[in-house]
Amino acid sequence: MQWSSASEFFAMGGYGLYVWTSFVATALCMGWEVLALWRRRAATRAEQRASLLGGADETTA
Amino acid sequence: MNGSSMWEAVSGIIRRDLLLAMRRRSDAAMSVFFLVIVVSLFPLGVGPDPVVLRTIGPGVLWVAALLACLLSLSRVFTADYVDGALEQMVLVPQPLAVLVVGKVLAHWLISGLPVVLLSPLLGLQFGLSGESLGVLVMSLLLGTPTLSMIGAIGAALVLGVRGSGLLVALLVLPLYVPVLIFGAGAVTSSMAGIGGEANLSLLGACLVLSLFLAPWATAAALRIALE
Amino acid sequence: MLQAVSLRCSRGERRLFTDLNVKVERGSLLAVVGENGSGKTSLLRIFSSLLSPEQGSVLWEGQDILQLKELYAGQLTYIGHLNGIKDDLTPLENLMSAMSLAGESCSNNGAKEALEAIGLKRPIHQLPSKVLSQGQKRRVALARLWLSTRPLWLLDEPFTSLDTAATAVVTQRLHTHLQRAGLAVVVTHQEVALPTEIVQRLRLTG
Amino acid sequence: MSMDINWLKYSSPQAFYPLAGRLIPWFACVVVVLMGVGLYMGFFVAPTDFQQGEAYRIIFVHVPAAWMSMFLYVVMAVWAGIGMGLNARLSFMMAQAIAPTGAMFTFLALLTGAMWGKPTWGAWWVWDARLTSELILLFQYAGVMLLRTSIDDLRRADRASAVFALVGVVNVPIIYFSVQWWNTLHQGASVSMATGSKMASTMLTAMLLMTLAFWLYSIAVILARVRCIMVERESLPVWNEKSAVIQEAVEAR
Repeated sequence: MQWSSASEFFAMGGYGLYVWTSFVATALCMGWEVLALWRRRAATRAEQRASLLGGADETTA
Repeated sequence: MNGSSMWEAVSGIIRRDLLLAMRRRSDAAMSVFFLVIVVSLFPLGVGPDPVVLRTIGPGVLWVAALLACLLSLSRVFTADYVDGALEQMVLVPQPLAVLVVGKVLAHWLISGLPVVLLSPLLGLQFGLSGESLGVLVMSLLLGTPTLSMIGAIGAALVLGVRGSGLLVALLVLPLYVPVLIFGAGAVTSSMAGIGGEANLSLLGACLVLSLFLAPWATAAALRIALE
Repeated sequence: MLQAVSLRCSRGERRLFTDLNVKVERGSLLAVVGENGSGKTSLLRIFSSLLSPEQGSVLWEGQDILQLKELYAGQLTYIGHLNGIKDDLTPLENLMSAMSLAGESCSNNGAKEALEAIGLKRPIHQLPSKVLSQGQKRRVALARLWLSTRPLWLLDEPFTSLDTAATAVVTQRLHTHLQRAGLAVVVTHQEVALPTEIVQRLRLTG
Repeated sequence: MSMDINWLKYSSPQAFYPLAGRLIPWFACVVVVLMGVGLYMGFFVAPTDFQQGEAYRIIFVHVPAAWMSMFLYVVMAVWAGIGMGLNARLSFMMAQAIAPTGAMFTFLALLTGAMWGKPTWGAWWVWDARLTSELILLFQYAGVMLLRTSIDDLRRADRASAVFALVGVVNVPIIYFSVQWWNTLHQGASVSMATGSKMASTMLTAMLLMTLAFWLYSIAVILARVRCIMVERESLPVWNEKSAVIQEAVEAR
């Protein structure tokens, strides 16, 4: 372990801005992508379910 | 399907397109005017310092030539696509890729060759020396057919697509980068006294590569566009 | 012989036809009829190999046309609903360049005779095509039929914007073609005035 | 069990859809573990670089992102090629699903590259062969996606973007070579990305772990996206009677 304190860790030897911008940007991009896909999947499922239930209603009626 | 009938079909296409260009001379003149205007804008923008102009000259001339080529791309296939001549071209008993070469060659003769012929005059505006002017013409002579070949792929891909003018630029410009680098590089290195031969031979390699690959891609794209 | 084997075709979301089987023998004509949007043109484009079917295949003399490629193109004359006419060229130039592109070069006189056969008089031959009427442009496109030596003709609405006289002339030309053991597939919403025994009708319901 | 598994079976969308659905959670779990270990090693085990100080730690995202950006483009082109060759819908859908993730990694590689370049070279951007090729790669991803969205007919969109993806695969190495050539001409700007320093083995391990994590992340995300694309395209609820959707639907009643 080379960090003696949390503030030293966040400072990254003076390069904190560059290092953390890179890591945070990567995390944000990935998180955003996963979230967007999650929503897209929810939308497709809702559509599927709607069409399925619609079909089922017709057969039971 | 022998060589002579293939040649007949290709030369038929070239003759027809040249005849059409003769009937509509303004189209061919447009890319030349565009080139002259763009190139003339640069000294007005960066100032008349001859040293600066000589430094940026090769790049400016090449970028302008590249944009002139890009501007004329929509003319390669669009008219044929709209009036149905393209369907007939696809249904010819010759490989479509071979006909594409004829089509692109005709396009280059109409809008590429004038650019090459005019370039020494424009080079003088930027204070290029005699030898560099020769290299400039040579580089454009090898480079502009490559630009037409590559551009034909993009032109075929966006046929009948909305916003095709901008889209073709986005597709084709990344593919133009190597030609631009070698072309402008040839002139720059001849000005620096290294001689442009190495860059010129690389341009030649690009031309050969594009001659072999681009017609197939263009033919595939045309078939896709017509489905 | 031209044969379609269990063809299926969709455009976008819409299913146009499935399991379509049809056979066209030499000396006979297939008239494809149906409402707008029922897939007539798509079928003709599949026959021409411009469009590849979703399923099934088209056979020419027993061989798949997608395998025959250019060899098949050498067997057919296709006239789509677009004329393929250049506005800046004269009818004569248009006809001659179309023929040389198709690999069936013709003489100046041959082209003039073909244009006359379909009712375009000599003075018209030298005008730019942009001054012609729709019907006249259609005639320029159809004039290729008088020069074509190909056994298979694929015509998309050939009689559109033609007057009765021209329609009769084209029908007569089709008849001659069939009598010489040719084949034709014609998409049309009009009746083709040919003897019923050589005309096969295919109705697409969409 | 013989090795004679019928792989072709999974090439049909109906079989692929549930298979992909089962695989995604596993990939997601492994990604979380690998990233955790990789980040721990990168920040707490790997030593400080004696030349670049702590700034070098950017490579733990930069290099994996750059590798993935190029690798995914090649994979996309391969799927596009298979799609063109075999006329397989699933291949085109895979190519479509790969493009956004590839573009994202390309963007990240450029961004983190700038973040690394500023402290080490003193400039956000240099016209180095790798950076330029990466930039062009981003343009090509954009081209593939824009071409697809501008064409309404799905079949044509698939095939046209496949042709462009394949053309681009030839282009990128040529650009790399040409910029390198160009840089040797302009001696002044010559900058080499190789740090020259020997990499500590812990650094390398951390970087490889992160690369593996990014790779599996890509697979998971792409599989999830291809599933969405399948449903959107086919717009039918008949993938598989066992599919969870139907169970949900039945339960909802």
